[in-house]
Amino acid sequence: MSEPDVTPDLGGAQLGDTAQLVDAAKLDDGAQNGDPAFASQEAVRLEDVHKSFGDLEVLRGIDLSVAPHQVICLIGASGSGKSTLLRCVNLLESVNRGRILLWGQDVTAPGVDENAVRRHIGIVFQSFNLFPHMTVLRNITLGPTRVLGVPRDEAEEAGRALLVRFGLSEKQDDYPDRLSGGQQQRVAIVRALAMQPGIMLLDEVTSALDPELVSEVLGVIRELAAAGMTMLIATHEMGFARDIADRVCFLDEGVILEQGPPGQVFTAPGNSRTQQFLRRIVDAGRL
Amino acid sequence: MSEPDVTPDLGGAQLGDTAQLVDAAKLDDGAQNGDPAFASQEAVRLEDVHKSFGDLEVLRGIDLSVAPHQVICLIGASGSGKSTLLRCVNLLESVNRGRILLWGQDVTAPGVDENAVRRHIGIVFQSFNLFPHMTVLRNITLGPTRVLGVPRDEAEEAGRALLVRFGLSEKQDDYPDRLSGGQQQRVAIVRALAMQPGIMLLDEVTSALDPELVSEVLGVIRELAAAGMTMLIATHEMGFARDIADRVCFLDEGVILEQGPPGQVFTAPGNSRTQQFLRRIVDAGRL
Amino acid sequence: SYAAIAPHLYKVGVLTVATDSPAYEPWFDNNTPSNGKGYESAVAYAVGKQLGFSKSQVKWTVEPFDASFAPGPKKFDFDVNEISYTPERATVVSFSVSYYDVQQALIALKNSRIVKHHTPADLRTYVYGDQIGSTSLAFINTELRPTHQPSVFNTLNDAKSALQDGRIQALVADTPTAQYISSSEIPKSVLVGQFPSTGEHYGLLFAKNDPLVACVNKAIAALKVNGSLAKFQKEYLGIYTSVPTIKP
Amino acid sequence: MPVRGSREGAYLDEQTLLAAGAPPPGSFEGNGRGSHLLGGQRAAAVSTVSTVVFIGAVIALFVFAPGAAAVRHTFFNPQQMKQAFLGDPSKGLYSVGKGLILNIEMFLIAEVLILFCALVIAVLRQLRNPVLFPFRMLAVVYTDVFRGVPLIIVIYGIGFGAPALYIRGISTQSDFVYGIAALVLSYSAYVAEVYRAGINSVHQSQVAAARSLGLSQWKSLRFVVLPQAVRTVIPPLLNDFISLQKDTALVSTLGAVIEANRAAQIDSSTLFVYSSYTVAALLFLCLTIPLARFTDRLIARDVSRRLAGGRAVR
Amino acid sequence: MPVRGSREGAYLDEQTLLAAGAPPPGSFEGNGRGSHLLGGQRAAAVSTVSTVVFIGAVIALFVFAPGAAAVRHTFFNPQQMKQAFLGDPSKGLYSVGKGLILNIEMFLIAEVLILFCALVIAVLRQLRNPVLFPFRMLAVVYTDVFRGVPLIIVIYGIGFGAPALYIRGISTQSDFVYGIAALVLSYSAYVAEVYRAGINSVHQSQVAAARSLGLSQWKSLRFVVLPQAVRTVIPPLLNDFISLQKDTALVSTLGAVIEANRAAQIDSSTLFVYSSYTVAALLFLCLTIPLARFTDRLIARDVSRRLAGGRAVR
Ligand SMILES: Nc1ncnc2c1ncn2[C@@H]1O[C@H](COP(=O)(O)OP(=O)(O)OP(=O)(O)O)[C@@H](O)[C@H]1O
Ligand SMILES: Nc1ncnc2c1ncn2[C@@H]1O[C@H](COP(=O)(O)OP(=O)(O)OP(=O)(O)O)[C@@H](O)[C@H]1O
Ligand SMILES: [Mg+2]
Ligand SMILES: [Mg+2]
Repeated sequence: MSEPDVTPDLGGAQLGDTAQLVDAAKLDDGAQNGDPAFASQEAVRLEDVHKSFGDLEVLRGIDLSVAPHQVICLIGASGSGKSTLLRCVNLLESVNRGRILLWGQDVTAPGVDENAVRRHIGIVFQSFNLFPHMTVLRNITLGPTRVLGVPRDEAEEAGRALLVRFGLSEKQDDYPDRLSGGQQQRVAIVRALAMQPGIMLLDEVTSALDPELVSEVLGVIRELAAAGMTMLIATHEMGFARDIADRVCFLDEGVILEQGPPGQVFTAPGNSRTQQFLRRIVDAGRL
Repeated sequence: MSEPDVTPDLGGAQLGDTAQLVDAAKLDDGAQNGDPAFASQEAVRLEDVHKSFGDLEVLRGIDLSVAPHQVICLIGASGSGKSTLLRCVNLLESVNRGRILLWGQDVTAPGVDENAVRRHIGIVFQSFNLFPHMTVLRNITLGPTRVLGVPRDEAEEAGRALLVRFGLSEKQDDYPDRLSGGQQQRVAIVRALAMQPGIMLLDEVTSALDPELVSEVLGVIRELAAAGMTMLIATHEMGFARDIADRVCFLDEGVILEQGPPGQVFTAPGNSRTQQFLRRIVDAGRL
Repeated sequence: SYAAIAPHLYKVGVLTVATDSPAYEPWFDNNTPSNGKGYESAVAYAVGKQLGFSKSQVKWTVEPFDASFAPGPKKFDFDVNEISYTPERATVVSFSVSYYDVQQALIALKNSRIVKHHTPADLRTYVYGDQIGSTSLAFINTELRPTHQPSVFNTLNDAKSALQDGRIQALVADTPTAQYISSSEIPKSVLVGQFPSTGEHYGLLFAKNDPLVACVNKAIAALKVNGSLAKFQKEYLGIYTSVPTIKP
Repeated sequence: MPVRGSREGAYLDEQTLLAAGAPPPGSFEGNGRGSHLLGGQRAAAVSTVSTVVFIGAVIALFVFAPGAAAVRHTFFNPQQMKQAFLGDPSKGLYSVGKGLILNIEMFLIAEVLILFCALVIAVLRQLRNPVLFPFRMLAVVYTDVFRGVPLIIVIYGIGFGAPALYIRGISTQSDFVYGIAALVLSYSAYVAEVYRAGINSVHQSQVAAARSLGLSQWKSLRFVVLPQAVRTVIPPLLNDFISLQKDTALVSTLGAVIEANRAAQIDSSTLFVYSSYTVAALLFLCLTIPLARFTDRLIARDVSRRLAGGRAVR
Repeated sequence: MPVRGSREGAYLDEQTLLAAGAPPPGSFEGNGRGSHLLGGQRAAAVSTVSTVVFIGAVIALFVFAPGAAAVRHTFFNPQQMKQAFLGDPSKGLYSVGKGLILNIEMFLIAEVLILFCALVIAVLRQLRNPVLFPFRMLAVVYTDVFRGVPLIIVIYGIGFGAPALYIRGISTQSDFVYGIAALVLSYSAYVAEVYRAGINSVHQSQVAAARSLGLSQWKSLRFVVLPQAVRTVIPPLLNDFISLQKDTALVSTLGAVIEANRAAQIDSSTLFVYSSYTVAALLFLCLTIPLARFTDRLIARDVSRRLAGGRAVR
C-alpha cells in the first residue's frame, strides 16, 4: 500500500502503441520473436485466439496486448469467456486457433515447455482449487519447494509472512475444507503469489472477500504492479476495476468489444452493447 | 421487478419490537410455542446460538428475530461466521447451545423431523455444491420430484421457466462442470427456488454474477419478499445490502455487533468496530 | 442280506459308491469307474454282488478326497479311493477291513543317483514329492525323514510332472501305482524298490458307525476266501515278486 | 525495485511481495525430452518399438526355448483343447464348455445378491447414529471376518457344515445353493468395502446440498451419493466381478458341482496335459474382457459428457 | 398474493416466483419413526436386541443343532488345533504356525512389488498422449489378461511352465520365486485398476491447479493426485492386500512351498478333521483384522483432520 495510484508507464498513448505493436508483429514475426528488446515491451499478447468446447465457440478471436507492469481488467457478462481466456493464457486450455505470446515467445507453438511457462505465470482460480489434503502452509509452499527448488524452511518462512499479510496466520495448519470462503480465496491468492510469477491471472479474486480485504488486495495488486508484475484480472466488481485497472476490456460472447482506460470505458463507452451493460449498472447505482 | 422498494411491514419500530419478543419468549416459553398467532409474527428466531468447531468458537451467542417477508443482510469480515450461521438455521450444523425457532417451532429440539424443516428452507451455498452427475435441469428438479412429489414433467416445466428467467435456458442439458462460475451460481439459486421455500438462506449469492445479473437477482428477491418469503442473505456487497435489506446485521467474531435498517447502520453505526469496518469501505468509495 | 441293509442305503435300491475324479490307474480304468475294470472298480462290483446288487444297481458318484471325511451325512454308501486305515481317521469315519494290503514303493528317473544309492542314510538326502493326503507322504516324513522338506502336490499328476521336470528326485506311492507310473506313464522313470510292509491297508470308507460296515466286512471276507481278491490283484495289479525291497 | 529475470536471488524478500519479471528468451523451449512425460516423435518411435520387441520376446520364448515344444504340447494342444471343450464321456472327459454355463449361472445369481447385501453393509457402516451402534459393529465384524477367512473355508464350512447340522431347510440344500451362499457371504464383505470407498470419495458438501433440499438420509444416498460413488469405484467393482466369476470354480470342491475348472482339472489329470486348463482360461477371458471394455466405455462416456473439452491438462 | 401454507396447490405458478409461507404448526415434529433412519430410543432398543438375538442365534446353531457336536469335533477340536499349530513330524503333521511365516514373507515381498508395478500400469493407462499409445494398449491388454486368467493358472503356467522351458536363469528358480512372480503378475492387474479408480476420483480442477504451479505431469501426480487417490481407495486396496495374503496359499500347488494352508490341508487329510483349517483361518484373521482396524483408524483420522466438526449431515 505504498503508492496511492500507479499511472501506467505508457500513459494515455498506450492503447495506440500496443495496437501498433500488434500490427508490426503480424508483419514480421520471426525477427521480433527472438529479440529480447522487443519482447520486453509486451508481457502478454493474444493474437486471434479462438477456443471452442465441442460445438460451443467460447472465444471468437481475441486480440490483446499487455505491457509489463500493466493491470488489465476483463469485464463482461457471466459466461462471456473471461475465465476461459485466463485459462488459455496459462495453457490450461489448448487454443483452437491463434497464438499466445508471453514476453515475445510463442507459448502455443509445439515443443514449448509448458511447465517452464507456467512457472512464470500465477493463476488464482474462480473456484480456488486448493489442495484439500494439504494444510494451508503446504498448499502455498508446494510450488516453491517442488518447482523452484526453494528449501522447505525458507519457503515456509516466506509463506508465513504472506499469510500474516492476508490475515491468515492462525489458519496455517488448517486444511482447506475447514476455511470460510474468503479464507480459501486468500489462500489461493497467496499460493499463486508464493511462486513469484511475472504474470498473474486473477479470476474474480475478490468475490468472497469483505470490503476491508478487498482494499487490502487492491493495495497488494498495486504494489505488485509497481514491482513489475503484469496482471490480467477478470472481475464483476466495477468499482474494483475502476480503482485498479490501467485498462479495462469489455468481453462479450467471446470477443473484446471495447477496451481502454477505465475512465474512458466507464464514462464514455463507444460500443452500444457496452453502453447497455454499463447503463444498467449506473442506473442501479453500482459504479 | 414489480415493486421498486419493499418497506418492511414492521417499519421503524421493528427492532424494538423484536427485542420485546425475545424477552417475552424468555419469560414464557411454552405458552407461546404452541400459539400459531404468535408463531406467525416471527419466521426465524435465534436465541443465544453458539457453535464451535473443535476449540474454535465460531458463533458466540447469536440472538436474531426475523419477521415474515423480511430481508435480512448479514455483513461482516471474512471468517466472522456468516456461512456458519446460515448452515445452523438449515440444521446442517448442530448448535452447541441455544435454540433456533422457525415460525415459532423449535427446530433444534430433539425429535424434530429435519427433512420436514429443510423442505421449508432453501439455501444457496457459497460454493454452490451442484450435483456434478446430473444435468442442470435434473439438478433443479430433484428436490421438487423427490421431496415434494411433483410429477416430473410439471417440475421440468416449472424449472425451465425459472432457467429462462435467469438466462440459462441454453444450459439446461449441460453438466455443472461445464458451466462458468456465474452460471453455476444461478443454477444453485434456481435449485433452491424450485422448492418454493418459505425461508431462503442466500450465501454470497451474487459473488460470481455480473452487475446486470445482480440487478436481476435483486428484482427476484424483492418479488419473493413481496410474495411472503423471508430471506437471510450473507453478503460482502454493501451496495447490494443497502438496496435489498430491511435490516442489516453486522457480524464480528461470532456475535451480532449491530443491527438496524441499512440507512442507520451504514450512515450512523453505533459500534466502534462497525464504524471502523464501514469507514474503510467508504474511504475506498465502495458504498 | 439285502433286506438287512436296505434301510441303511443312501438311495433306495442302489448301492452308491464314491470315488474321486480323476480315478487313477491301475485302480480304475480310463477314469471310468463304472466300466468294472481296474482293481477298486472290480472290488466294488464284487462287494455289491455279495450284498445282492446287480451290476446296474451299483451307481458311482464323485467325491473329492477332502470331502469324503466331512462331518454330516454322506452322499454315498461307501467310498473306495485308495484310502488307508489309520486309528485317527477311524475316529471320524468307519473303515471296512482291508481289501488291499499296501506297501510303499519308490519311483525315480532312470539316470537318478537314487537308483543305485538308497541306504537309509542316502535316502535322507533326496528331494521327495507326493500327493497331498496320501499315506505315502506320511511315510516319507515318518519313515524316510529326509533333510529337505518334501514337496506336496494337489494331485498325483502334479507330482509326476515335477518328477519329469526334475523338480523332485523321487516319488513314493503304493506299489501298484508306482508300477503303473514307471511302466506306462513316465517312460524315463523306474521303480527303484518297495519298502517293507508297515501293516498299512486300504479300507472302504463309511460314515461313522454305519451299520453297513458289518455286512460289507462279511462280503470282503467272503471275497478273500473265494479267491476273488487274489484274482483281481493278479488281473489288474500284477504280482510284484520281482520288486526289490529296500530298508528305510 | 529490481525486476528479477531469473531465480538465482534470495526467494521472496522478507515481508515484500517481489514480482519476477520476464524470463530470459528461450526459457520456454522444450528441453529435448519434450514437454510431456516421454513426449515427442522420437519417444513415439521408442514406445512403439519397445512394445513390439517386448511382445515379440514373449512369443519367441514360447516358440524357441529348448523346452518350448513340450510346453506347447502340454498347454496348447489344439486337438486336446477341442476335446476338453466338448467333453467325451466315453473317455471319462468332461465338457469344459458345459461347465462354464454352471459358472455363469452361479455368477449371475451370486452377483445380484452380493451387490444388494454389500450395499446394505456399506450403508450400515456409514451410519453415525449412536442408536445404531450395534448394527454398525455387526457390519464391521462381518466384513472383517468374511474378508479374512479364505473363501474355500467358507465354502467348506457351509457346504459341509450346514448338512452336518441336520436342520430342516438348511441342511438339505444342494451344493449349488451352498456354493452360492458361501460366495455371497464372502464377496459381500469385499464389495461392501468398495462401496464404502466410493461413498467416502463423495465430498461432504454434496450430502449437505442434498439434505438441504429436504431429501432424507436414504434418498440423498440413493440419488446423490451412490450414483457418484459407484461411478468412481467401477474399476474395483469390476475387479470383484471378475474374481467372483473365477471363484465360482471353488464351489466344485463340494463335489456335486462340476463347473468349467473342475471339468478341466479332471480332463487334465485324465490326459496328463494342461490344455484343458487353457481352454477354461480362454473361456473365462471371453467373458471378462468384453465386460472390461464395456465398463471402460461407460466411464469414458460419462467423463466426456460431464467435461467435454477443458481437459488440456492431466 | 396468497401465502401458501401447504403444498396442495399447483406447483410454481407459471412464470411466477411464488414463495411458500409458514407451514402449519406441528409440521416439523418427528413422525414416530424419528428423524434419522431408524432413529429414536425405541430404535436403539430394537437394534441392540436384534443384534444380540442374531449373534445368539448363530452361537446357538453351533451348540444345540443335532449335528453340532460332530461339527465342533471336526472344526473346533482344541487338542487337534494345538497339534496343527505346532506340527508333529513323528506323525507326519506339519506346523501351520511355521507355514504362516512363509505366507507373510511371500506377502510382504509380493505386496511391495505389486504396489509399484500396479502404479506404473495405472499411470500408463492414464496417459492420453497419442505418442504413448502402444504403452497404453499394453497396459490395457495386461490388465485384461491377468485379471481374467485365474491366479492358479498363472501359478501353474509359471511354476510348471518355466522349468519345462529349460532356459538358464528362468527355469532354475525356486517355487518360492515362481510363486511370487505369479502373484505379482496377477495382482498388479487388480491393484492397477484400484489405483485408476482413485486417480479418476480426483477432480480435474486439482490437476489444473497443480499444473498451474508449474508442476510437471509426474510431480502433480505424485504430490496432488496420488495422495488424494490413495486415500479414497484404501478400502479396496486393503481388500486386495487381504486377498493377496490369502492367495499366497495357492503357491503351495507348486509343491515345495508348504505354507499355512497347505500344512493345514496335510494335517486335515492325515487326521480326517478340519480343525487345522480353523487354525489357519484364525491365524489369517489375526493378521487381517488388525490391518483393517489400523486402516480404518487412518481414514478416520484423516477425515477428522480435514473436516473437524461441520458434519451434522450425512
Ligand atoms: N469445460 C467446458 N465444457 C463446455 N463448455 C464450457 C466449459 N468451460 C466453460 N464452458 C462454457 O464457456 C462459456 C464461457 O465460460 P467462462 O467460464 O469462460 O465464462 P466467464 O466469463 O468466466 O463467466 P463467469 O463470469 O460466470 O465466471 C460458458 O458458456 C460456459 O458454459
Ligand atoms: N468445518 C469447519 N471446521 C473448522 N472450522 C471451520 C469449519 N467451517 C468454518 N470454520 C471456521 O469458522 C469460521 C467462520 O466461518 P464461516 O464460513 O462461517 O465464515 P464467513 O463469515 O462465511 O466467511 P466468508 O465471508 O469468508 O465466507 C472461520 O474461521 C472458519 O475457518
Ligand atoms: Mg469465470
Ligand atoms: Mg462464508
